[in-house]
Amino acid sequence: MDPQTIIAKRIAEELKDGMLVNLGIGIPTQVANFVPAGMRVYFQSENGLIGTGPVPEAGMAAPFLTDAGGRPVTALPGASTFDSAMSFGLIRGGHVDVTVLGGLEVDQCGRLANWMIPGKMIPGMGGAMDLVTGAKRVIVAMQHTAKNRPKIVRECSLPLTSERSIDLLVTELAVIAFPDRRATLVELSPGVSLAQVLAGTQAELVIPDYLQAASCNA
Amino acid sequence: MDPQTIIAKRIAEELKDGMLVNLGIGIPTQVANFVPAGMRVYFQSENGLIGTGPVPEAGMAAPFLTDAGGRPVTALPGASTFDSAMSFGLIRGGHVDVTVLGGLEVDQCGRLANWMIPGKMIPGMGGAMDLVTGAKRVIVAMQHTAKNRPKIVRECSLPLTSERSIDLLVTELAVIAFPDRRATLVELSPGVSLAQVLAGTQAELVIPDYLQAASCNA
Amino acid sequence: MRTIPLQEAVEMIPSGASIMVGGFMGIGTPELIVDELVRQGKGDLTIIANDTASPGVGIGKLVRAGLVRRFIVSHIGLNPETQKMMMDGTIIVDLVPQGTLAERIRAGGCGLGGVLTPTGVGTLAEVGKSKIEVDGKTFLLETALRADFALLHAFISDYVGNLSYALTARNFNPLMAMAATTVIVHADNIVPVGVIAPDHVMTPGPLVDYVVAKG
Amino acid sequence: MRTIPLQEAVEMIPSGASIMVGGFMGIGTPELIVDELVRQGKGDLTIIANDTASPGVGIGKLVRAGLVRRFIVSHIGLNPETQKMMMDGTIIVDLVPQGTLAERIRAGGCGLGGVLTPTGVGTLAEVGKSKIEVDGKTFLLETALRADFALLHAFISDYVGNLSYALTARNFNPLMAMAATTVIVHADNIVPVGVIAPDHVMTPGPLVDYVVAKG
Repeated sequence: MDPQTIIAKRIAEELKDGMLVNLGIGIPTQVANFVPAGMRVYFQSENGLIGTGPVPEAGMAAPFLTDAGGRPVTALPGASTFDSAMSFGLIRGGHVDVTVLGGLEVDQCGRLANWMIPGKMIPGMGGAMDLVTGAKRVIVAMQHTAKNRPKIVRECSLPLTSERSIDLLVTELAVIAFPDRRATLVELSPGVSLAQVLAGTQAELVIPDYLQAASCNA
Repeated sequence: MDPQTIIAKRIAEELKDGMLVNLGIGIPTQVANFVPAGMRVYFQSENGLIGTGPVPEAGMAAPFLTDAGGRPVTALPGASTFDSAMSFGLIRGGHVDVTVLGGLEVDQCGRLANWMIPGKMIPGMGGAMDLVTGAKRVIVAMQHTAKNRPKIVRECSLPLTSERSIDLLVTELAVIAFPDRRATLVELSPGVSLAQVLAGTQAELVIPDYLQAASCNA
Repeated sequence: MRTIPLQEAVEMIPSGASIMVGGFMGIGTPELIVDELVRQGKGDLTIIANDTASPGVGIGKLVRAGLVRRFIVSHIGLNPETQKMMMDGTIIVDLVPQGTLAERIRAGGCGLGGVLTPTGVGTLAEVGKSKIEVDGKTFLLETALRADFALLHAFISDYVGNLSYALTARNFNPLMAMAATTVIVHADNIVPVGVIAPDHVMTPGPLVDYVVAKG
Repeated sequence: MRTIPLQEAVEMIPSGASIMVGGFMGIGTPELIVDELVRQGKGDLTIIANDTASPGVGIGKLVRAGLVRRFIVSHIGLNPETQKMMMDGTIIVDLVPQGTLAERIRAGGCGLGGVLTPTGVGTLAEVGKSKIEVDGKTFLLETALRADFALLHAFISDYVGNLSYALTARNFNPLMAMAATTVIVHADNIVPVGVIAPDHVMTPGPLVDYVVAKG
């Protein structure tokens, strides 16, 4: 499996029946592909839709039904549409159960940076600051390193998206949670050793005993 | 004509084609009866309707289509409905061209009191404070005196509805405007003398020359 | 969302709860849920609503049954029973300008701390509020309102809780659907999923916890 | 509302105007009006919108034609031309969190001075903003936004200007309809008065000044 698939599949396990979920562009979008059949998850597109369905069949798209990236989508039975104030009322007001976003950096107390690289790339925060501030649970989907440079760092060098600590970080190597704002390793991906994770991580990680042991056995 | 009809008819002359108008309960409601045929005025009910029409024919009311007093109304072609946040967004945001409200007192700089009599009657402000604060033009429909006590006073003894000076006060005796926050007599009702108005008014009134003269001739 | 028998729905509400109740002069108020509140005698309530309707109607039933400790409303003028109990001191009534009430509830539902409104500056409504100047204009800081429960009335619900309201029965219902921990709805009609057009849904299903099951 | 030929509508807009433009990545943007703005070469504009779409699409056309002095938007990531001109210093781009942008426009249209939002606290988005505590929680005071013109796209308009939007083409359009001095709409369909159900009107007619007449 490629890293993106590993990440998307693992995040899909966090979703539960009846949840309202917002997926960012990039890896997060792929999470929708791994929701178990029969589980009803409502996907919100922040451009004003709950009930986002898959890409339409050829010749069956509407120019006025798209995801937040402007790509044609469908609407599932039970879908609803609304304006941008309502869309962010849902997001900021804590009505979104889970948001899954991409990341550039996450620091060791769980703060995310994902909206600009000063002097180099300034896409803007779009809905990211509201999503991280307001969603009940924030999950970041991110490759563990970029060109062998750690992205899980002691302190973000890039501008923060929010002061809030994210809830879960899923990479192709590991799953990291942030209880009491401390980066805590909770899972190693199959076949990945603790040493591998530590080598690719700059942040100080809390390692629970069961993973220390797992590592000794590896 | 009874005082209420005089007032309502005179206020109807202030309405122009295309205006969005909010009428309070009491005398203001009667203004709608005197809009000239062919003139399109949009009446807003603050419970969430633009395009309020007359009382329905017997047996043709809907329990969920009422005015702000809970009485059945109809909706004219081109009507629209909305929630209370939108309704007051229209009001506070200056989208209502004219509001017509009843009054308990108006002071000589044009401030209205119309929502409570301490210790005696506390209906609450309802939408009145928003209407007086936000509407483009505020017209008060009020009998000139109550049991021979002036209601147009130097200073309101009752709690104010807004700091804002109203634009026009119409009584059965006179029409008073408030340029530069100074009560200024602009019209006498047919057959009413200046002396009559002055006798029923506690506030200091600016009297333009043409009304002084009219008074001499009376 | 799940459907729930009326009695069970109201059993979830403890005495002493704070409750938002939809409706404007009783129009858009979930009358059946109010009746059951009275039947179960849930008392000491804080009610947030536009008004207290008229005697014996809608929220007026809660007034008459003596179940309310405190009201946060914009208007009680058409219910003399509420006015009398307010002047007696039997109940506390916080009067809030109607547009401000709508915005405070909306803020509570949308994760805002509050809004700045010009309404009420220089009146009794400003007592105890912070005043903030923006571009030389004075505003009152009106803070967000939330409640434990919202009791709403809809014209149509589907089986995932998407709601549509009819004409002037909409009023405060969609705002309150966002501002309470638990949202309970009585709908005149419950329809299969997919038959309300997405553009005609006024409250998206994920906001609704319970819809009272048909008789 | 009155209908107006496209050319005449755009002639009302002076160079240097502030303009809100509906749409999200071009969806719900009045493409025809944008084209005419480019044809008439109205420059030095301040554009308030969600984003700058993609190169050569929707607002992207204004970017490419060099007509914009300043943007107030939430996202420019899908238009490299905007990013390049921002880094060049050719245009000024104020980046605003999307939910904050929506609320600031809504506040402008609803007569509010601003709102308190938790979004952006502790980030670059807080620079220059007042921080206000409510119940121990910190919020940014975000002030109202208004513009000289709003250029909107609707699915249906009637001849008094009642508007209905389709699916995700709604986005910022109804908010902007309230927040500009002059509101100009291009609608895919114009229908007789009375055929849009009152409950399906998303922008009431009195908010709309002009609807562009059919070709």
